[in-house]
Amino acid sequence: MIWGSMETFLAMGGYAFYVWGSYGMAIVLLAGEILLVVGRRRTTLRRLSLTRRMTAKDRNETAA
Amino acid sequence: MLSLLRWVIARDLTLAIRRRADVLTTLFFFVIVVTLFPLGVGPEMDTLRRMGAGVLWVAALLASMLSLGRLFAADHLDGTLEQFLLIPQSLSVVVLGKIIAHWLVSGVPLVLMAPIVGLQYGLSPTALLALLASLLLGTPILSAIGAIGAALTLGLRGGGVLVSLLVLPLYVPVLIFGAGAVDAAVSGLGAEAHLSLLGALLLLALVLSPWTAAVALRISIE
Amino acid sequence: MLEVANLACIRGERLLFKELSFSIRPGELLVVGGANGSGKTSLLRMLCGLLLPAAGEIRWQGRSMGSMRDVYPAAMMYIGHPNGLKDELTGLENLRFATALSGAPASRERIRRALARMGLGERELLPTGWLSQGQKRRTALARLLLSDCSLWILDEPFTALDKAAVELVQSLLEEHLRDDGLVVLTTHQDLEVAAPRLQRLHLAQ
Amino acid sequence: MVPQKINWFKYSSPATFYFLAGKMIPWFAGAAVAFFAWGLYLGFFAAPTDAQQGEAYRIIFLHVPAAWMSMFIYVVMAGWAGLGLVLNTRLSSMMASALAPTGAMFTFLALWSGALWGKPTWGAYWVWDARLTSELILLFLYIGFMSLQATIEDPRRADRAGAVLALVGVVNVPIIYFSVRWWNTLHQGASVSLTQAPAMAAVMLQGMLVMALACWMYSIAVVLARVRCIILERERHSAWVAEFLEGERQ
Repeated sequence: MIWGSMETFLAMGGYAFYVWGSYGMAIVLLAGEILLVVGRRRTTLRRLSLTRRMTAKDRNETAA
Repeated sequence: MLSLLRWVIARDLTLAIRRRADVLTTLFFFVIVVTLFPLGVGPEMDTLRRMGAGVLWVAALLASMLSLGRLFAADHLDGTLEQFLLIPQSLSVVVLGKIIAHWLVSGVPLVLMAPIVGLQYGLSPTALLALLASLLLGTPILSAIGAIGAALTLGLRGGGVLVSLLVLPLYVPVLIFGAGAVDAAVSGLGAEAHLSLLGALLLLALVLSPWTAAVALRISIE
Repeated sequence: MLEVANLACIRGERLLFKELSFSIRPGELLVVGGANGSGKTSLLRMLCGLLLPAAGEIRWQGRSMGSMRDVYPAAMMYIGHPNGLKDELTGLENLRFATALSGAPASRERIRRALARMGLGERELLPTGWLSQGQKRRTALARLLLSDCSLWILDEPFTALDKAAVELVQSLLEEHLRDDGLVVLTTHQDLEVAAPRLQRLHLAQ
Repeated sequence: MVPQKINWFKYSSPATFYFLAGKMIPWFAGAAVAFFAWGLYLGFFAAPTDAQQGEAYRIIFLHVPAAWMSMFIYVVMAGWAGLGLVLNTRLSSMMASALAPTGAMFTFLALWSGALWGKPTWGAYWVWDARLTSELILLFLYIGFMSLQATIEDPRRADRAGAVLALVGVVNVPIIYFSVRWWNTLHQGASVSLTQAPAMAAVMLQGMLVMALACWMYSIAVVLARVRCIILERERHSAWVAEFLEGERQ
């Protein structure tokens, strides 16, 4: 291992702010995008089943 | 085909003459924007002289973009645009005619006004000449590319702002070669290279954008 | 001859109609009825090629409309809800430009006669914006007199027209149908047009 | 009542694709994680320290792949959009709409990491380098595409209008890059520009390629997931969605 210890790895030769700033933003963006897509899927499914139940209920009322 | 082009241009020009206010507002916007910069940057002549071409070109770009709405929106509202889609000849000729009319109404006045306003920036005669030439070649490109943006955002709410978002990135090459032509002329390199590139962009735009805008119109009218 | 085979129309996500088939022969009048929003205007816009149908096919003289970008528009005249007139231009200029763009510009004399026949008399020099709704509609309908299209597609031609104007337009329709023209129109009023063949189409909502 | 699987497929290609994509996502996600791990190992452990730039150069293992992806996704997006416009296939247009946000994200990431790399290397967060400037204009093109599609309610018109804009954009990207490069070399000369990347040791190039592959796998997984949402939203009136929801609830 060329880094020796955790501290030198984290210090990144004095450029910690820049290197971890870039990779940190990458993690934030990637994780953020995943959460957005998963959240969108959940709301879509919830909304679709809600509208389906509504129309089903209306149909029963008109039928009754 | 030529007669159709002449009729479309004649129609749009008569309309523009009937509504002279639109033409003047574009021109006044250009003049006001150009005069604002020295107030913001300070009156030193050498800084103004260096940034003159860029400011004039950006102002011309914004002025012609603001008047893009006039290309199709008015005709869309009163149903005349639909009639254009139903004529036997090709729609791209009609769009080319409207682009030329838009350039005559909103482009040419800018070109004529630019040297006068350029004096505020202390531009030398060679610079003013290069500015005139680059604007003369550049403003029709702005109208042509702008027509695509106007056709895409037809009838959308907030269309004005949206069209600028779509069209400004596409204006970058024209701005670079246009303003660059003036700097090249001033620095003695000569503006031929920039002007010929502008000419090439103009040909490309005149060939491609009428057809693209026609496709976009058919999509937006549906 | 206009034939329509199992046409379907989707606006936004609503299915307006499907499996719609009919055909119109020369001298025939088709009246399209139906409540508002039932797709009357969409059907007309499909017939004139402004709107692509979701399914089905429209044929003019046996050839599919999609392939004939130039022949079909020359034979068809569409007057929609909006009048298609510029308020800043006079009636004369509006009609001159309209006829010029669809091929041959009509002479001023012929336009003046058409406007006179539509009861607009000497108003042709006024900007269209100054005219009343009824007069604007009549100016728009004057285009029917200036074209030799055989197929007329009219969306609510009688709106804002007074009794005399309605009768005038009905006589125009009869004249057109007599010399083998085809007409497709939508209207809410009841219609007394002596058509050689009359077909009614009701779009259920 | 077990919903029969068979008749879902005959409804429309989006239905088929919806389930196909569902099966593929885990594979691409797994590949992305694997490649990221390998790439980061190469970038941080295998690659030696650079003589001039010290450790700061390790940012290129993120910056360059992100820049590649931003260009690559725009071209792919324009391709799908063009396909959707010409063949009138709804699925390809949905794919284009699903690609745009990921492309815009990679463009922003490329600009962000480019700025953080520029500061230690040239002393400034923003450098008017030809490629960085073109990258910024590419971000505007992405935002233009997404806002045009967001403004138009009717999905059919949104697809086709977006397709025209994407195609016009993809024609203009080389012109913009050429003009920006011409403008950059004219004014500053080539003294300050990314083209002087540090000498490409083999392991560095390999690290970048692996990271690019990882970003690609990631993009496919995320885009497939997003396109599934778009399919559900667009096809909510069709029968197969109703049956799917039925099956989903059990």
